[in-house]
Amino acid sequence: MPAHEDKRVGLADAAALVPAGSTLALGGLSLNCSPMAFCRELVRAGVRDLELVAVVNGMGTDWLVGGGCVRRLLMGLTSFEGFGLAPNFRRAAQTKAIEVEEWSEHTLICALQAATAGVPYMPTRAGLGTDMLALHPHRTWEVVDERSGQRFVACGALQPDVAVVHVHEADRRGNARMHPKLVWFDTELVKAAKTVIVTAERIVETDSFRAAPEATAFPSFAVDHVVEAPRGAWPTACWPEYGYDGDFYRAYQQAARDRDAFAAFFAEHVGPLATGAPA
Amino acid sequence: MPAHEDKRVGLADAAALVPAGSTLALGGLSLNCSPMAFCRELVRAGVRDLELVAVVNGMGTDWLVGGGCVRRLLMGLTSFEGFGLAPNFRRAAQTKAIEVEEWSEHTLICALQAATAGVPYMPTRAGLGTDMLALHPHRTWEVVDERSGQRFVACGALQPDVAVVHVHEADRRGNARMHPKLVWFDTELVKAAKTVIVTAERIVETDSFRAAPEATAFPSFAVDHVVEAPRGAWPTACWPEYGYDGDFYRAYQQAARDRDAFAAFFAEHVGPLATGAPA
Amino acid sequence: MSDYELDELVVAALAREFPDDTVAFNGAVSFVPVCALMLARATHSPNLVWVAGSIAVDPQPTEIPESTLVSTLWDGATMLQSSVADFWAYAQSGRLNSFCFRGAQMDAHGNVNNTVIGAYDEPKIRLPGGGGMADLGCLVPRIYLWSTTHDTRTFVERLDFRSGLGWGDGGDHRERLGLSGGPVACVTNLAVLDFHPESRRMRLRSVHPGVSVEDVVAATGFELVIEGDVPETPAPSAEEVQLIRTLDPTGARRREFAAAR
Amino acid sequence: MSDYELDELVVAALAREFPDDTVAFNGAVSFVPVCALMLARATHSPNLVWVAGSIAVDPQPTEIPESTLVSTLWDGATMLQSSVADFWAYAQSGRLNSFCFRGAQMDAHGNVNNTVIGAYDEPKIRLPGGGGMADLGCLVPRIYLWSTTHDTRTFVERLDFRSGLGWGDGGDHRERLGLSGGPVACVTNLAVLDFHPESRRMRLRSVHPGVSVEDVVAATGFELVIEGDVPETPAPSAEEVQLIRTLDPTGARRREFAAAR
Repeated sequence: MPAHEDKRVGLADAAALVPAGSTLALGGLSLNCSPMAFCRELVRAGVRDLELVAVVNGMGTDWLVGGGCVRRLLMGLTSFEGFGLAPNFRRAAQTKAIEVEEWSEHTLICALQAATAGVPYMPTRAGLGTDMLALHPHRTWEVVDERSGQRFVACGALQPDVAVVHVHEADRRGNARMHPKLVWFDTELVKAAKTVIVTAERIVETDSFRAAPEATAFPSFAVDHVVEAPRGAWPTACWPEYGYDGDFYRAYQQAARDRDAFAAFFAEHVGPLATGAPA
Repeated sequence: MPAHEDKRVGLADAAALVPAGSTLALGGLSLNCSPMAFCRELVRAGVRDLELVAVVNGMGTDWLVGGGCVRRLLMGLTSFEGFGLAPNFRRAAQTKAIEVEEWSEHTLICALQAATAGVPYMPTRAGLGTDMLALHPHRTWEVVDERSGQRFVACGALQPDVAVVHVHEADRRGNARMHPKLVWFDTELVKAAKTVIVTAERIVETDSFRAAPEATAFPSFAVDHVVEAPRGAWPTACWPEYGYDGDFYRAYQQAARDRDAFAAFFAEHVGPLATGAPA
Repeated sequence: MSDYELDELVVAALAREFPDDTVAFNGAVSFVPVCALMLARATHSPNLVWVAGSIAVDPQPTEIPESTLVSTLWDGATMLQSSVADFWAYAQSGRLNSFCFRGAQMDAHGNVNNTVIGAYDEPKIRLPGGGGMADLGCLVPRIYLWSTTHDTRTFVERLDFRSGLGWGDGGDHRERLGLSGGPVACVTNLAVLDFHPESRRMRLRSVHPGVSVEDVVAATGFELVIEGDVPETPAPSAEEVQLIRTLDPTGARRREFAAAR
Repeated sequence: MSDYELDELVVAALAREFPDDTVAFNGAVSFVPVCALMLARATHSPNLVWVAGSIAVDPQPTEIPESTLVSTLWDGATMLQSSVADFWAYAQSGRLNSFCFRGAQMDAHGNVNNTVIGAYDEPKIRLPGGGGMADLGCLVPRIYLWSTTHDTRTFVERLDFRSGLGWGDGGDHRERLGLSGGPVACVTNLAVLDFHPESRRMRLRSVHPGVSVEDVVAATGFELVIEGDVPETPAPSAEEVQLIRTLDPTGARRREFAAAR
């Protein structure tokens, strides 16, 4: 019996933990710290039919959609912000190459929290009076509380098969952290998913977690697999170690104006662009 | 108009923010970091008829009960742990001088979270099959979800009028922190209460929060009043600055064996022992 | 416009809407609101708390980058809010009391669409999505709207999709849903608008220098409430203009004007 | 008992119940379980993760203080879990899979009372309260019970109050409530017990050295399941005894034996 379980795996082996048809939750927040090396690996592995949960994302979603990996997208916001709209996402949505299930930040989080808590739904006032609820009445529905008469939205439990998040450092046992600890949506994904994969800029010794235990973001027992992925968030930011790569975002958008040019650009930087999701 | 609102008040003025009949939520965890100076001030001010919410507490609850401040106690656990049972609490419960509403840690937290979220209840599997639910059917009740058939406990929204927590450092604007950041129940109290009072070992300049923003536990906008209270958690611990005072716990228990001795001991260290809650 | 640009006028007009007890946070692609919040804090509302990207409390950034959700905005913050659960708690409890919306479409009651143009299932244009709009429209008591494209494509009689709730169907609709507050004002490239206190329909409060009431009416796809004489939006002061240029030295605010369709 | 004390036998017997995939946390006044978890980790279950006081992940304390919820236990931890919301999430999702209960009363199905002796409204003795028992009995799949007062006052036919759920009314009661797992074992000062897989009634698995089956039956207020010959609980090894004395040098574990009513 080993002294401590070693949860390290290579990027390709980690990608193989996401079979076709899985529900995959993608970490990160807009231009910040998405597990991009992992997304690229999924595109290259030709994974198909994912149900992708990406609360506020951009490039990661666009790569997976462009790679033809996605069947359905559950999202709050998909954007490159000041760099414009996500081109693969936009085209795929407009050509119905993917099914887009529009949620909102908080209702998605509530649905994840319901799964975590093992209850049928989480209640919230968010979403009342919007057109969002009618898009997925099997997953979000309005309730009038019998006792108080108060209305709320019930967000049905949504459990990802796999969550992938990117961090600065992890040890082989699965302890993981960012500097500073900015976990945002990632915590909710990690808590909810059946299987949790962490990609890390570097693997460090467990003792370095013992030296600063208040900095740890995810405890070993919450993480199933650890992948060493230096610059694994690129072109999103892994602040303060590196910022988002604005040049890449601009070049991506420039290339996206022409389909052939974009296929070459995408192949070079990501992987094969799927015909089902033309740029 | 002042450059920045100054939220500092004295201990006596802060205690006056808790009128008779209020629902007061008390921070801390067992022997750790309760706002004890504040509790002592409430006893000395002779506050009455509180509905006290104390999730896992001991000495703070025992002081307030001994001082005759409490009409009803909502609690998960009231204990001095290795130092024995809380004597005022025990006697007051056994003589029905106070009404004890037994909850559990998680159901109390769920009830606070429902208030925070502005929803009628939070669902949880916690408490199913126990005798606790029947004690407060107006606040916790069993639901069978229509869609899934799954049972859960609905924890009705519980909003404290006032929450009081103790921290290492605060600034005059209400920013507050512990070293290390161990907020535990306190966060849930702070988020839920109408009025939030922070007692702090010391008041520091706002710049020191800007120098280490990831260490901040409660943002200025979450805190209404700040009280400087050096050693304000004594005899509970304010780790790592001071530990719990084991000698005091032992002396308290020793004194509690004799009613007259205890009244003198209590008067010396806390305030007048109420006749309604004999030691 | 001589001593100031349109973007500065819009920023200054929005900034004036934020009272001193504002605790605001910003979402994605919110260059104008970020600029306006910083301006308000530097002028008439010194106690205003701005939470950058819902993460960094009271930051003091030196410039605004290509995203309003990134670390460049977090410099000098008193807190980095790591927990999305804590953030949403404060948004739900009303401690965070203000948020700014912008949409590809807005209707007379301040409801907003940022999801699709066309039918949801057959979109002509797929937009980035509502993000937190569907949440915050319900939860945050003071919603401020802004637009840099005041025209009949943006200000429409009927939204293609209601991503974010404003005053809903108007009147007491929010109360009936159990929601408090609602949109306060709407600042555009043409005018400042608010909402009639009973019908909750958009009302013309002032027109920007050089813009006529008729211009605004023509640029609006629904009927505006117009009561009596409509004054002119005060121009930004020299101090305001100077502050805007200092707070946003790279002119991030102009991205939204450039991005006008 | 020559080379070991009763408390060491109980600690060692409880420790043996924890398999290598245990992720356990402890509550208040849990000296015996804390000691047993450290022993298991140091012997047959090196991958066992113990979260001290639900806060400190995998700590390496040098002694056990008067509380099992305080900082002395947190030395050397890999994480200080600040968020009660995160903690409960892991307890609810099953990532934290093990917890130990002790009660003033226990019944045949492993339900526990730590609330009152007597009627709730007319308590003879007000106990400290269930704490997290009412939660964790439902949420955590592996519950371990322990008692240092195996007598008919503790092991009763009917609880005065059900603070924490064990196997409920027995049989498939937990399944009917939609709950998984349940109590695994019960280690006392007289014996080790588990639960019959169908009736979910307490079953005598072994008696401690010097204790007879009849002694246990006489000390138990409900009918035990007894199948065939009941073996003797293995004594702790010299290594285990040595480890216990090293891990708990001040003998905090003995507080629970001293506190026996």
